[in-house]
Amino acid sequence: MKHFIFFFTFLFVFSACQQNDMVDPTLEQPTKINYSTKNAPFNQKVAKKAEEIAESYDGVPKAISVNTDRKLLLAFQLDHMKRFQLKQKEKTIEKKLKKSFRDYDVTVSSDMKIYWETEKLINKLENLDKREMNKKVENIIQLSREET
Amino acid sequence: MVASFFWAFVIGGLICVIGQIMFDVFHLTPAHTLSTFVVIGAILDGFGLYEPFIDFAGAGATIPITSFGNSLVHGALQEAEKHGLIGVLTGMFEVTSSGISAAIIFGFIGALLFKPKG
Amino acid sequence: MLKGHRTWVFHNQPVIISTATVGGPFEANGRLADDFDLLHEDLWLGEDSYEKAHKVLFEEAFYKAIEKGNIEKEQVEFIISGDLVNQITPSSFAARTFGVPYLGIFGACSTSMEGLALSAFIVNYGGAKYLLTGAASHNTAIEKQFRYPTEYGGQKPPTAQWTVTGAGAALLSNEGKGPAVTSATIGRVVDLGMSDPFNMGGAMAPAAVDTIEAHFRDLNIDADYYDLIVTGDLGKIGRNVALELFEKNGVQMDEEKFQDCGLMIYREGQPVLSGASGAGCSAIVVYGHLLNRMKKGELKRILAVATGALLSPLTFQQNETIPCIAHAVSIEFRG
Amino acid sequence: MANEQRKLQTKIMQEYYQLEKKNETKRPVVQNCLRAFLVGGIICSIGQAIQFFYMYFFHFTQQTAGNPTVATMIFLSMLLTGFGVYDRIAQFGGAGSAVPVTGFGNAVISAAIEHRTEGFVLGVGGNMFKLAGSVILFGTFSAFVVALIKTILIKWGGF
Repeated sequence: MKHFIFFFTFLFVFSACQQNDMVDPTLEQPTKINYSTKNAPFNQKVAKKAEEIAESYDGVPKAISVNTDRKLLLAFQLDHMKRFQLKQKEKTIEKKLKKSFRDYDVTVSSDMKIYWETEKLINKLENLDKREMNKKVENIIQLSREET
Repeated sequence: MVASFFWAFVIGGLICVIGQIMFDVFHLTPAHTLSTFVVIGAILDGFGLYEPFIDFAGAGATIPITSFGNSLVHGALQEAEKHGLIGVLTGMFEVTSSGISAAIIFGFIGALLFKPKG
Repeated sequence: MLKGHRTWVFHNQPVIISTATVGGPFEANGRLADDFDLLHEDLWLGEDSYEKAHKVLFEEAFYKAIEKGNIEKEQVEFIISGDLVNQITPSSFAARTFGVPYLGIFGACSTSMEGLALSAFIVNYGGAKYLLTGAASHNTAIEKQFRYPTEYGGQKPPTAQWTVTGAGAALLSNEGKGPAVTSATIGRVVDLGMSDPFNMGGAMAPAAVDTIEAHFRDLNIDADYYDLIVTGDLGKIGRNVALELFEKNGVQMDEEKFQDCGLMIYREGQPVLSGASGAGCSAIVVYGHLLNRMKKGELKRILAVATGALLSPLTFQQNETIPCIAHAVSIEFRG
Repeated sequence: MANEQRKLQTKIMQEYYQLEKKNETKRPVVQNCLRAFLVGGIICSIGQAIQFFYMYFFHFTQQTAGNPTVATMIFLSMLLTGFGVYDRIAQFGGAGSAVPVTGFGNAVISAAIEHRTEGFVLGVGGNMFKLAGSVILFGTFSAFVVALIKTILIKWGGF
């Protein structure tokens, strides 16, 4: 019995610390925030439009997006119960966006990490110049392409 | 995030319940049970069913041993796409290697550090 | 002298002049802790492998028995012993330490009484003056041998039994004082098709019943003759099955009188599931606890029936059933 | 394996089988399943936590975090096995601790620890995959067959 108590305390403490360590960005900002992207190095109109398109899909509560002059990156979240169709959803949205923005190289991801990174990037858009931003977006796109 | 933990717990738990039923009702040894699970994982991935399952359950689907079969097939198929049939052979351990190498390495370190406690 | 089919009656009354028991840490927490001559805190016994620890159990039991018998090592003429490890190496290695003529025997968990029966026979017919017999088992060495690595997380079903860590040795002589071995019934191999290695008790029960019935038949006695009939390691399940078999076969058997060594060693609450098992189990209980009780006068006549499951991991993996055996030895104390 | 499937040759054997079954302590299946669910669920949740940890603090995506997560779980499994805790968890949790990858790690590590007395080459090296080997064998072989069939179907079957 002693061992079980030890074990469960261990598990509890362990999982508890892990959870506390991670500040959930999506929980902190539950509603849409108007990022001030006016001073962004690239005009974010396309990204805003893409967000709207993605969010018009059923089961997509939230999408965020950035664009450079050539690239468009969109990350979205999906209702948990719809996650079985995650890959299809990703494909449909990507197709739609590619159609809507033919001039852009479109990347769509549903990966949580990509979402977090994109969000971080959007929060500091104002302080970046064009070269830096190109690099950052490129990095995220590379990350999303990584396999295994 | 909360939903991820919830579903990881539930799905992971349910897979283990299936294992327990194989232990207790069908009287299979752990080795038989785990081998069966790995084969099931491989077959499910063959039908393309395991990926959506992982999307949904997260660690609830990647931590049980079934994911081992899934990732073996996955590695093989990835390589096969690039190099044809021979890729089936060469790509097999591409994705799974971390599990096996971790087991080998930590197994050896464990043997260096520990004695069986009984 | 052979009586009936397979029972030896010893008219010259070989006497158990001394016994010794050694136990491990788990046994020290058990119910019979006071009956041990030596208890170990450490499962390793200060050795660097469990097999060596197993050998040490033997050596200590032998030394202690010689010491308590008040004789010199050189006076011991034969050692008859065995255990469960492959090729009974712990037993043979212990015999190497002593340099005494040695007969290694294997009867799985029935080794203890097989040894006692043979020893009594030899002593009875003047084959030896002082003879040592013993059996031992070491929990982790046996687990490693028969089941999984000890740290492996395999859930044991409630039918499983806990292998005893311990050794019991008895020194026999044709003269002296002490409990006498009066008769022994050699068992035959019984296999009723059980194949679950995690349910030894259920497999061994018919062998025990067969031997006990043969003993009664050969000597033309019944259960009333004995104060206690004790089986080796049938465990909870095996004991119940055996009782039911007696009833079915029309053999009268008092439930109080029919006990099991595997159920005596440990306390309630120790995680032993269905009971204890192992070659050391019956050796420890009979040579320690029960002979002590006889010396105190609580018991006059007992019948010790050690049961053994003659399987190996190999035969189990080849889907063989479990052949079982039981040997009965009658010990009487006449003050 | 299973007693039920084996043909019992004689009538005595069949009779005894019935008698023995009646006396046998039943495995507490429901209780075991609940425990397996609990322990398995907790282990998977820890896995999820580690996965988020790798995603949040390192450059891993949800997909790529799987590998370090598995490695970490096996590392934890080594500690628990080495300190003699894992077999106790397993007696409680049954399949709950055997089915997750930690159980695979435990099978490898426990065999390695157990056989170190036979030396590192013949003991540890030779016995490490004593239990887990079958998982690797059947995983690899079934994956080979599945991948082969699928590749052939895609390449020549036009699916």
